[in-house]
Amino acid sequence: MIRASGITVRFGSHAALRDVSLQLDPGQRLGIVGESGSGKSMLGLTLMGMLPSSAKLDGQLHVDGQDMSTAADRQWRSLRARRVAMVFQEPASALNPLRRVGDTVMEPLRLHLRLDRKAAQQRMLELLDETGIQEPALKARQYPHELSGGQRQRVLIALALACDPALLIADEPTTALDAHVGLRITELLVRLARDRGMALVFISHDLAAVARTVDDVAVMYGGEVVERGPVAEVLRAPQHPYTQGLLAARPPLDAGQLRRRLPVVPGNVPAMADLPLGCRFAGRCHVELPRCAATRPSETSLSPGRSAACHHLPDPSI
Amino acid sequence: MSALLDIQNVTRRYPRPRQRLLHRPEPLVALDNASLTLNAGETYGIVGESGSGKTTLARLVMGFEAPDNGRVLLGGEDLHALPEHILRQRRQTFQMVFQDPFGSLDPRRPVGWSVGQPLRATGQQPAPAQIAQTFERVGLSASDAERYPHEFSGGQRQRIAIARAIITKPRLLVADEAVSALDVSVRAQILNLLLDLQDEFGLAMLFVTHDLAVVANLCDHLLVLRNGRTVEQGPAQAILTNPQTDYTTMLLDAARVTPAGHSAPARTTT
Amino acid sequence: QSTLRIGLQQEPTVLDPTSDATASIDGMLAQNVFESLTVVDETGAVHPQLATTWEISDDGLTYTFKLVEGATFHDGTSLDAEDVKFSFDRAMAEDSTNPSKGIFEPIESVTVIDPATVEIKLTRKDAFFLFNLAQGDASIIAPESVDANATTPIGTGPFKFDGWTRGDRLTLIKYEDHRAASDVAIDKVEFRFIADPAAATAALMAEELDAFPGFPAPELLEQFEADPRFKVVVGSTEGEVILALNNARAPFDKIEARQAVSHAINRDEIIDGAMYGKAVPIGSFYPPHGPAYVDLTGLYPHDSEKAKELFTSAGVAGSEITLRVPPFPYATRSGEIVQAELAKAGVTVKVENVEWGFWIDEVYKKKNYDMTIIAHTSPNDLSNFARGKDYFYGFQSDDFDALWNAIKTETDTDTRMGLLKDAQNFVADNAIHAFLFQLPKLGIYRANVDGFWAASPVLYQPLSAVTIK
Amino acid sequence: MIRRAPVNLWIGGALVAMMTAIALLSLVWTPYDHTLLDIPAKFAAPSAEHWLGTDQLGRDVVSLLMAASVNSLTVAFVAVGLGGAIGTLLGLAASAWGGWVEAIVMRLVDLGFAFPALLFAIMLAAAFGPSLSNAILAIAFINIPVFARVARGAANQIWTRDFVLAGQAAGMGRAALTRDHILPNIAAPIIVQATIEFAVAILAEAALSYLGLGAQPPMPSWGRMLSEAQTLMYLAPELAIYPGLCIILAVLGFGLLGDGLRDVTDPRLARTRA
Amino acid sequence: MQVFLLRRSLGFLATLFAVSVIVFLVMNVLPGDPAVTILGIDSTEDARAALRAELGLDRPLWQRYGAWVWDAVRGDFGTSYFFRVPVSELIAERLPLTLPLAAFGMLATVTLGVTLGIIAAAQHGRPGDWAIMLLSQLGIAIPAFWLSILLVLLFAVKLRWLPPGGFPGWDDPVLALRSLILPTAALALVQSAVLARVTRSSALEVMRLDFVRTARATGLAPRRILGRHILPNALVPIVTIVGMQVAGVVTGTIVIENVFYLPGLGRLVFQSIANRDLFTVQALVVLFAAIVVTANFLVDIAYVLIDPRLKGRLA
Ligand SMILES: Nc1ncnc2c1ncn2[C@@H]1O[C@H](COP(=O)(O)OP(=O)(O)OP(=O)(O)O)[C@@H](O)[C@H]1O
Ligand SMILES: Nc1ncnc2c1ncn2[C@@H]1O[C@H](COP(=O)(O)OP(=O)(O)OP(=O)(O)O)[C@@H](O)[C@H]1O
Ligand SMILES: [Mg+2]
Ligand SMILES: [Mg+2]
Repeated sequence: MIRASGITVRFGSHAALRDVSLQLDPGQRLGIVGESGSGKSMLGLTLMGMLPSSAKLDGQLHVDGQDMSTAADRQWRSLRARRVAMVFQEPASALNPLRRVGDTVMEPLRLHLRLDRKAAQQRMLELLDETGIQEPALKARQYPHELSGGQRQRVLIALALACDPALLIADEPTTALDAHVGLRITELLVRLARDRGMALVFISHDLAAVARTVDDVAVMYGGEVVERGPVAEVLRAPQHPYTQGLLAARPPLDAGQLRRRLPVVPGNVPAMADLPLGCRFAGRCHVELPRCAATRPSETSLSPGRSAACHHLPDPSI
Repeated sequence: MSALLDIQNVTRRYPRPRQRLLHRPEPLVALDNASLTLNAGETYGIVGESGSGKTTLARLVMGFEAPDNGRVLLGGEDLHALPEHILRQRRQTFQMVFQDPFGSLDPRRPVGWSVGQPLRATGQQPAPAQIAQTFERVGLSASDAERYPHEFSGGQRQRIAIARAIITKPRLLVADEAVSALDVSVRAQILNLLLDLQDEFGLAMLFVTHDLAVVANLCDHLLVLRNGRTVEQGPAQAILTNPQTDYTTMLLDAARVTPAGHSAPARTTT
Repeated sequence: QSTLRIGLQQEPTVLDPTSDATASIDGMLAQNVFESLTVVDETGAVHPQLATTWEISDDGLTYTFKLVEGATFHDGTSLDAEDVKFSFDRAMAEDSTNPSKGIFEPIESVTVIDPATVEIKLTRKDAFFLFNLAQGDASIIAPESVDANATTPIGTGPFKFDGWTRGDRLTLIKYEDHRAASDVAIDKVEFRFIADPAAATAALMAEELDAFPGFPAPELLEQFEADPRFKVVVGSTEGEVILALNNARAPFDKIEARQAVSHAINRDEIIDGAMYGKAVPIGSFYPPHGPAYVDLTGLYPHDSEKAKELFTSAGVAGSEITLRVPPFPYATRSGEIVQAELAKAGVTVKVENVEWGFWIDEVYKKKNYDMTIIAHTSPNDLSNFARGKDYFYGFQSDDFDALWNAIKTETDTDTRMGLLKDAQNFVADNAIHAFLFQLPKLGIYRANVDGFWAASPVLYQPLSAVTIK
Repeated sequence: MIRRAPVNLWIGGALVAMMTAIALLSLVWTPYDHTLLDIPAKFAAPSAEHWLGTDQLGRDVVSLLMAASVNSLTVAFVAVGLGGAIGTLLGLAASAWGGWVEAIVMRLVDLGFAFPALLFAIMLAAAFGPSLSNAILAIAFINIPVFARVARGAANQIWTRDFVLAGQAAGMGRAALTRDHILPNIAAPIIVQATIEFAVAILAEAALSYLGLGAQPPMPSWGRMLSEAQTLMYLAPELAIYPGLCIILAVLGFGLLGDGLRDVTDPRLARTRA
Repeated sequence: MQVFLLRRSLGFLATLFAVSVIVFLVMNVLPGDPAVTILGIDSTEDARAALRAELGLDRPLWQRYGAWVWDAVRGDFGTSYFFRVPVSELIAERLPLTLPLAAFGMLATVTLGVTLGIIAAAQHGRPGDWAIMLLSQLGIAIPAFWLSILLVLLFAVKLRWLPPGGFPGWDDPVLALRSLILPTAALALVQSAVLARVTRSSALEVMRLDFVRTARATGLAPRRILGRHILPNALVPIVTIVGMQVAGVVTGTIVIENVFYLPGLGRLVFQSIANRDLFTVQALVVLFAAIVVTANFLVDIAYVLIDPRLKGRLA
């Protein structure tokens, strides 16, 4: 239902996304992981047609078979909420603080689905209930600040689901939440996607959250997808050195070993302008081939649905 | 010898605003009767959901505010009974690292100035050599002292904040969510740095976090808070391997990396 | 149905001319709403009003007035001798707040002879008595209405009070029962209070007003003169504008210093700069339109060098003198020019523009000033120089006191004129102040409006003779 | 997106710099002595000798405008400087010590706001006579509560920042923290406010002059020139136009400068979404 | 809420009391003598003494103040020295002018300012924005009295559409309204320029907030986002400025009423200070302060009505 190929987003001369391709079918759940600034949100915004006006988009983008790469905002508006919907990172600020949350959720119902007041209200309560909000009738009359973080995030999800979109993009929906609340939200997303046959893009840098939410995962670094594949395989046997570093740097939960130094990826994520031209990970990588800095590794398919972009794949046959 | 830090039954309440004339609302109990003992060189982890009182505890230990009940003994002295000027002297011995590496450095001061501040506060003039040495100790170069916070990345900023905290060679370091805002790879670097420093100076650490994985790697003791109350307390390893409450169990669950293990059957789609 | 709309700069505070000095009360009400025993005309000559005739005893101390027939108050009551007696007794009383209490000072008693006859006995001869009786302060009022006069004035005049919107306007309507009602052409009079000169100009230009008899901005006259819709009449008033010197203290206790000031100023320049040429210079303290006027403007010709010499000999040169200027346009504008002129004569003048209250306190009451600029608008005010050291001039001279005493008791006109000339000479010779110019009366009228006085020998302007074509 | 900041800043800065330069120049040189009267030559048209002609007393208009700029700018600088300094100190103290200090300061601020400033000026003039220094005092007085409020608001925000807490953890007292951290960090809003208040002050002086409470002769100020030229609108409208333009340019200059400074010091504005 | 109201009322009274004390003290150190001002400089001393006794000016300061407060508490604000009528009567006479004038001024300010500000924000960075910002910058820079004179020259003298000043009273509402048009414009143009700028920057500020992004992601049209989501959230700073502008408009009447020779409170207070008319000044300044404080109070209430998060503020 969404097909993107060779997506490049430029701010001036810097590319925030470089040659990103992706395809999503109904019911498919895709995770996007990567460090801050790796372009995860930018990708989400691209799929919503909501890039900042200073950004320049290249590449092919089809939604429902419609070419959207050069579409005007008006055209996108007819897709938003109805075909693609997005849940943003900060539940604390993503809701209009002056409106009762019920009204917020009702707005797209009345505007897009043209439901009358009663029907919209009915539907809104159902949505709140569906997203696991207790006492929906009471909560609908409250203001965002009167809800907890988890409840707000659920309202946002209900809002995004209001017009029954075919694709839901969730941009770090758990980052601002407590661990246990985050756990509930990811469970909810999985359930909704499965029940509704809805495609889900789940953006996060929390590997644990991604692991329990999606089927496939794409690892991003410096605006590029460096590795992708079924989540279990990627986590079990990461192929790209960046993915490996990322996984290793996570303190293990169950090791009985106290005060063990963690293996680290040396250096810091470079600023967008300082990214190397060739492999974006060059300079921080433990392998250093001459061509790394100069030429960009292309995505190499490793197995069906599994690929990585590296000049030094240890075992291309996996 | 008495413990370095001895928190005895502290309670902290915040009054809620009055809504009606003759009705005084119940105060909010941010921290209820918490106690802990921390010795030199050890790390005490404090975990709990948002609003559970973790920061409140840290602020009490730092003397930013006083408990309504109970005492905080630091090296045997009741911190909150010390006169203002003595307390300021004592601050050299306990320092803090904050959650937000962006907010904890004055954007208008070169970072070297900020790092020298704890010395300047007691009237000493920080020697450039001393600052340079501290910078190198946290993995930065001495020339970075001249630069401004916005010129650094988050991880580097947190290193600078740590440099400021250790320049007086304190005995206790309070870290309030010091790694929560950092990316996974940077977080590992900072955790390693803290461990190195602990080994070197025999630092004791009060480590506030909500990430049990971090605790597992770092802490000797653990205090689990919820709504200001102590849920569980004791040796970290024991609690992690054998949690006594549902609450702790759930926190552990959330931190585990198990691909779609318990909910979704592995499904391969291309 | 004709309405006359008159602009006034100053608004009165109360409407009783016998208890407040605000010039606009007299300007609007005296001889219009209220009447006195006598009235003066444009030249200052006295005519009968409520008194048709009067007899003066040979010793000049007893006046017997015959009252006019058919005069009634606006509340319908008729005027009789009791009302006259009441009015004078009230003005003379211990607790009287009559601003011109002084004019009643020579009166010994007021007696009702019959309802149409009043006899007034004086303690001394008073040359100005009949003239003074024509003032608004001597308006004849009725005891029934006296208390309400402050807000709803009731008199015997050709117009009766209609309404007053404080801050905006006051209206009079024709009193149909007036004994001479048939001669009055105007049915309604609206006084509009417009303090700001620019606003006054705009109101005239927008034809919101028919007349502005005391227009405050001489610079705009040319503009109106050129406009066929208007006519401009420049007349004179009783107001002598003087550069008052504090005779009681150094440096102006020395006559050289005072003379130096007179030499230093250039009246033509001041009149040109401050009044746009629309004023008559004076060399002493007497209006040029007055019958006893002597032109003394040549006594101290403008001569900066001479002034400098005199200042030097008086030991003033190089020092700083304070000029405290009250907030009237004629004063502030003149002040600036005087400052420049004195600077040419080697004296630094510090101009302080002060607020009216401050002026009253510091200059007028405490006499804490070196120089000030002020207009004296009362008639016959040469008497000021006989007010003694306590008056803010700080001037006292037995010779002048004797001279003034002779003037005020001399009832023979020619002799009095001679004495008045002596008094003018005395004041000028002693250079008590520097005399600048006679405050002009700048009148702007719609072309079809007639009957306004060009000059103002008194504060009022009878409107019964005004017509709109 | 067009980057507006530099444009504002440039034009505003240039205007203010020009005004200041002219004011400074007038201290040492003006084409004529502005107190020099030449009444016969009044209302002269612009000519080689008098670039903008002469006024109602034959004074050179260029010289008057130049000399007036000193007074108008002095009012702005001194009044805003004084009021700003006192107000900022009060605001900082309120923010640093809280409790009764804050309560008292904020009561005073309320009082300051409740007491109409123009009335204060009128009363001051009534008490001590109208003068430029009293006008300055009155305008400074208006500024105290404004700056106190801005300073307190901004300072309260800074006090919640971690680096202040870090300073406290380092053993710094409230006064030292205020000096080292709070003041430098609220400088931007204070300076921005100051440029706005400069503009307000120039206008306030003009309004006071209109009521006869501003600069007094022979001292010229734009406000006084403007108010004196009111009745000359029909006769010599240019005499009202010139000082009016000067006021507009100065206010515009300070306003644009303030805008520009705000844009520059607000990093968020640099990357606004359209 | 009750606590809030109680505390605000006490604060209100305290402020008014402080204002009246200040006015009283200031008025009493002012040089000048009402008796001389009323009777003129040529009046005799005993006439002045009689007048002082009549007006009660011979009593000591604290007695006069005490009596005034005592009377004021009972609703009697004293008698004007000058007009010799109760001050409350004077105020009642002039309120029907100043109140509508200030109200119209505020109304015009808010309508014009907010509309222009919103348009500018919606046009952010485009020519419309530039034009409005330039105009508003000019509006701020023009002295109000100067603008008034220009307005009079154009609309009253040249075009003769409107009266140059004065106020005929409400007997003929059309005439009354016509005579208020220019003063209202003079009051509002400058203030609305300020408000337009505040509105614009506040709206731009809100546009950057996350929930606007949410609204966009919900597929709402820009116009709706502006009206339903951005504007309400931009209101708090707007309302704050509007509250402060009430003070500006109220004192602005002093100048405006002078230029347009309107018989209002602004002109009255100016005259009364010049005349040392103690009780009138006293009552008027307290009234002005009361209006300003009330406006601020209403602003605080408005905050809560606008923003449910601020409910705690009412405690
Ligand atoms: N308006 C913009 N102008 C220029 N560069 C931008 C803009 N918005 C984002 N970028 C840059 O694009 C890159 C990708 O940003 P993005 O927000 O997608 O990162 P992310 O992976 O979502 O990070 P995070 O985990 O912090 O949310 C970053 O380097 C960022 O600095
Ligand atoms: N100054 C204060 N006034 C009133 N209430 C406060 C104050 N500081 C904290 N609280 C309240 O006390 C409780 C505990 O807060 P605390 O900041 O200690 O939580 P926390 O565990 O650090 O949460 P987080 O993970 O969100 O930082 C919270 O409900 C908080 O709202
Ligand atoms: Mg992101
Ligand atoms: Mg916390």
